[in-house]
Formats: sequence, C-alpha cells, structure tokens
Amino acid sequence: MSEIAPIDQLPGGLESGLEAVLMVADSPVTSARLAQIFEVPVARVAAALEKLATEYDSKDRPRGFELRRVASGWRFYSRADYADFVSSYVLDGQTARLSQAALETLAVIAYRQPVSRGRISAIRGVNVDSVVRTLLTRGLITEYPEMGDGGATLYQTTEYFLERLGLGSLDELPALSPYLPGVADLESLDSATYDD
Amino acid sequence: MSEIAPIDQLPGGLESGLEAVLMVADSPVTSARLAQIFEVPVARVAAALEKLATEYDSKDRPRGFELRRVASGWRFYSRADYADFVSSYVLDGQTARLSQAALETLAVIAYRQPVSRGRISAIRGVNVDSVVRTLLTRGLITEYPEMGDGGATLYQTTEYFLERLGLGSLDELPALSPYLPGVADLESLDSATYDD
Amino acid sequence: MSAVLREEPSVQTAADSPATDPESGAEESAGGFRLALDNFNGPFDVLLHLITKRELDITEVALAEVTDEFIAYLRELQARSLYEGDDGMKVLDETTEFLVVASTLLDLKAARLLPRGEMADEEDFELLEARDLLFARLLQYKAFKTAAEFLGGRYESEGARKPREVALEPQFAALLPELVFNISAQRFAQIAAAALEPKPEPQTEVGLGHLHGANVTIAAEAEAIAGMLREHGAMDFTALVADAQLHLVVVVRFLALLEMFRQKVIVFEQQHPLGDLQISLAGESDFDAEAVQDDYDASEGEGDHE
Repeated sequence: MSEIAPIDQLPGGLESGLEAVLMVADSPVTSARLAQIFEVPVARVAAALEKLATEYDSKDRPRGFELRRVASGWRFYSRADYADFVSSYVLDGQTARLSQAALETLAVIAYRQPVSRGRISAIRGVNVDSVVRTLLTRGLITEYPEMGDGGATLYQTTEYFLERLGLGSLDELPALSPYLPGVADLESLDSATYDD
Repeated sequence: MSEIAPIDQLPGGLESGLEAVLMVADSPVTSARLAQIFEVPVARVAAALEKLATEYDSKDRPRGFELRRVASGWRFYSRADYADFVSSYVLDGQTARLSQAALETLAVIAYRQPVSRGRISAIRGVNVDSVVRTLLTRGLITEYPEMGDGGATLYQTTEYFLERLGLGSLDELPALSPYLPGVADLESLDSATYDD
Repeated sequence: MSAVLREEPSVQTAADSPATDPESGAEESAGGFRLALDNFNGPFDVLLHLITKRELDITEVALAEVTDEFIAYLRELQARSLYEGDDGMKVLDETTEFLVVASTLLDLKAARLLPRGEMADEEDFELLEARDLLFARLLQYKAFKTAAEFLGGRYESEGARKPREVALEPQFAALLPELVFNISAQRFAQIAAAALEPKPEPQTEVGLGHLHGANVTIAAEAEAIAGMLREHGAMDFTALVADAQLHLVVVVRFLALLEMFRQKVIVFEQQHPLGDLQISLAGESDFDAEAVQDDYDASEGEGDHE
C-alpha cells in the first residue's frame, strides 16, 4: 500500500474518515474492513481508532459518545453517564402497541420472507424504513443471513414473532387464499404486480 | 427552571448530554424536546447545539460527522467530504437518483401542495401516474388527508422530503422564476384550462 | 456486515426493477410514452429545447418560429415508434398534449403566413388567446423545471451525507414497554391479505380541458340549421338534431334556435295543443350567424366543454 492514501489528502485525514464511516455504521465494523475502505494498513487504523477513543474519553470534556471495541468491531455508543437522559428520550412517546403501518409491514414480511425493504415499499406503496427499524428493535424481525439481488438486505421473522403469534412454525401461518377472493395464484400475481 | 439543571452536574454538561441523546436518535430531534429532556431553557439548548455544530466544522480538524438542523430538528450526519468512503462501506452503491421526470413532478408538488395528479399533469404536459407512485414509494410525498375537488387524491411533500434535501422547512425553497405570474393568477390559469 | 440500516435510496432501488431505470426518465409511463420521453419530458420540454437551441429568449420568442421543428420532432417520434414495432398512433394517443401544442403552433404559423388584415376578427382573438395560454403554460413549465434543477442539485449534494439512524443500543431497547401483540393468527393473515392485495391502479385523470368540445359553436350550428330549413322547409327539433353525433351539438343547436328566434330569423308553429313545434325560416332571412355567436360569448366557457 502506498504511503499516502487518498484519505490523507482530505482535511481531518484518516481520523475524520473513520468518524464518518462509524457515524452511520449500524453494526460494529472491524478494523480490517476499515483498513480496506481507506486503503491503509490495519495497524494504522487500529492506532487511529485507539486515539479517537481516548480523545472522546478525555477528562476535560468527555464526549456524549464513546467509541467502543466489542467482539465484532468498533461502534459509536452513547456514553453511560448520560443514560438517564437518553432513556427519557427513548421512552418518551413510546407505545406498547404496534402501529397499523408496522403491523402491515410485519405481515408482508411474514408472508414474503426473506424480503428486501425495497420490495416491501413497492408492495405497500410507501417508504417503510422507520417501520422496519421499529420491528427490528422489537425483535419481531431480523436480517436474513444472505444478501438479495444487488446486495439488498433481506428480512425474515424471528422465533419471538412466532411465539407472540402462538405458532409453532411458519408453516402454521394461515393461508391467505380465503381472504383474497379471486386471486388464485398469489405468488405469481404478486411478483407480476410489484416487481417493476 | 432552576439555574443548575441535573445535566450541569455531569462532566461535559449539556453539550455532552446533547451528543449522547442525538447519538441514539434515528430521526431529527427538536430543540424543544431536548430542552424538556434536560430541563433547561430552549434558548440554552439552541445555543449549545449551534456551538457543537461549529466545533465539529472547525477548520483545524473538521470531524467526520456534522450536526445539522433539518426538517424540524437536529441530527448527526456523516460529513459530505468523506462520502466516497462512507458509500463504499454502505456498499449499496446504487444511491438511486431521481429521474428528470420525478424531479419535475416533485417540484410541482413542493410548490403547489396539496395538488392533484391532474393538476401536475396539466403543468408538466404529460401523464404523471407512475412518477407519483415512485415518489410515494420513496417516501418523498404522501397523500393529503383530504380529497380535492371531484374526489381527486391530493399529494403533499413529507418530513422526509425536507430531511433528504437538507431543508429546515418549505419556506427555504427558493422562489419560483420571477417571470411567473402570481400564484393566484396561475391557479386560475390551471383550472381554466385543465380542470382536475 | 451490512448495516441493518441503509440509506433510503438503496432500499428503493430494489423496488425499481432493471426495467425502469430511474436515470432515463423512461419510467414515465408503461406504454408508448416511454419513447416520447427518451429525450424529453413532454411537449413543453421539447418546445423549451427548441427555443433554447435557437438562442431565443423565451419571453420574446415568436412561437410560430419553432413550429416546423416541433412538428418534425413529432414525426420522428412516430417514425421511430413504427420502426420499433410500436403502433405510431398509440404514441400520439398517449401524447395528446403534444398534439394540442402542435396544433396551436400550426395555427400561429398559419396566421403569420396569411396577409395581415384587420385584426377585429373573432378567430384572431382566439389565436391570440391560444398563444398567450401556451406561452403562460410554457413559462410556468420553465419555472418548475428550474425548481426541479434546484431540487435535483440538493438531492445529489445531500446524498453525500448520510444521517445516523442506527438500531437502538440493547440496553435502551430493553427499556421499551413490553409489546402488546395479542392478535390472532387469523386476524394477522387478514392484515397480510389486505396488504398484499394488489392496489387498484389509481384512476388516470385525463385533463379534458384541452378538448374544446369539437369546436361546436352557436354560429356554426345556426348556419347548419338555416341550411337545413332552406332545404327542407319546416322541420321539428327532432329532425333538426337527427344528425347530431354529440349531446353538445344538440344543446348548442337548441341554444342557436332560441337565439335565431330572438332575432326573428325563424318562426315556431304548433298545429295543435301539445303537438310538435314546427320550425321554419321567417321569410327572406339574412341573419348574421356571427352576431348570434357574439351574444353568447359572454357566457361561453361551460357551453363548449363537454
């Protein structure tokens, strides 16, 4: 690898670059992956991450976030000191019920799994990003281990979902046909209608 | 409100507290809501947010993230300078762009909302049904709760539209071309020629 | 390793099949319209392009000057669709707006070619009005096109930043109130069925405003009535509208009769109570059909839209 990587030519350099990626990363990112992204040696990434983490923890002015290394890599977390405030933010306005939008999205996922968010959006005719996040947070759905076409993340329902619905397995999901009069072959109809 | 709020007794104070809450937020948070959480005046929150945003933008060492005010609230974003690296992590690569047709339709809706498809078609001179569907699926527009004349469905832009375009509110849209007759005149022009 | 959370556009891409490239503008409509939109977004877009190409200022341009090129574009469009195995007329069917614009342009051009006479003529005014309307709509379209450029630029530049929208940290997720989710499997299936059921295509709203009632005017119908009466002598109303293809013609002929009666051009005769009214010309009639029309211009608008 060259001594001067592209990231070195940007203001803030590698450290800011790492911050940028980690700020939007949902799951922990390994330093190997980061090294690949920035085309720099892993050791350099590791050192920069350690330096950032220490900087955020500074006694003078601890940041509200911390950079922590967990088993699978590095991720930003909110700092524990402020957990009370974070909790009151998280709990504020939370309901114990699923919204109609969440319920419908869950239903689409249950009967079409594994399915991408793009496909769900196409079926429901609205953006489902935030609803999918809610369902993930609630443990009703999870990521499917394999990617869909074009690297899209696919979703499937969880064991917890089956429990809550009182079902032993997905096979016990009631058939849709009684509720869809005149639709003989739902599968083909569905793909014909929404794939474009 | 007391002069010394609970957050003031923690290291880092209000600024770090704000960072902590915004770190877990998945949509913009208003300063009013933050003021409530931290039991401090809104003005103090607003000042602290501005200060943080400026600090992250520092010329010496711009952070990899920025704190921005969009739609009605504040939110962390990755800094645009590092977009190449961020998108190579987010890997989708297919940052779906909007077609010219979609952009024109979005513009008509943004400036004329709530507006029916018939009216949009009249202005653009083409059928807009499928473009409207695309915009709905992307979450940039939504149906207006009330029907227009003759039961036509009306459309309006969403909060997400503002977020996605980095706008604080619809007022930040630039004025339409100075050539244009006043809005009132146009209304009558549209309806005289193309009733929905 | 992928994030649970992706930026929104990526998600949507999966919904856009390869068939609809959001880039090309070809998504406009499923039918022959695609072709029209290969390069342009409808007639105004073409017109603007032609005007810009000639370096004309839109505020001053004589629209008649670009007529030939516009018509040529339409022809090319049709030829290309024929070549590609489409029915060329289908394209035109779906692009009536193109035709409206084309015909207005042709009118304007024709007016320029004709010797300049006195401008008091009814048709001259209509032409001016059509031109102004087209002009106003073109300006309006241009304004929105400019706004679209702004939005497009914004969309692009903002796309370079990604918002943080990550899953809740586990310790906070654990704080959420226990989910109330006691719905029966049957009910759940019903919700799924409703969500998966194909939505009815939104009704295509077709602007009828530009269909000017097949140009039915009181003057023309009064002429027609006079002609029939001259040829056949007395007739009843049923006979007078026997050849009418449109309700509109029936209505307009009725109005024309009232007007002709008012001008004492025709007389009504009733042989016996409740019998049919017989209509005939009143002697040597040299009524002025245009005058009949003028009286109706004030209230025009509803009448010639069907």
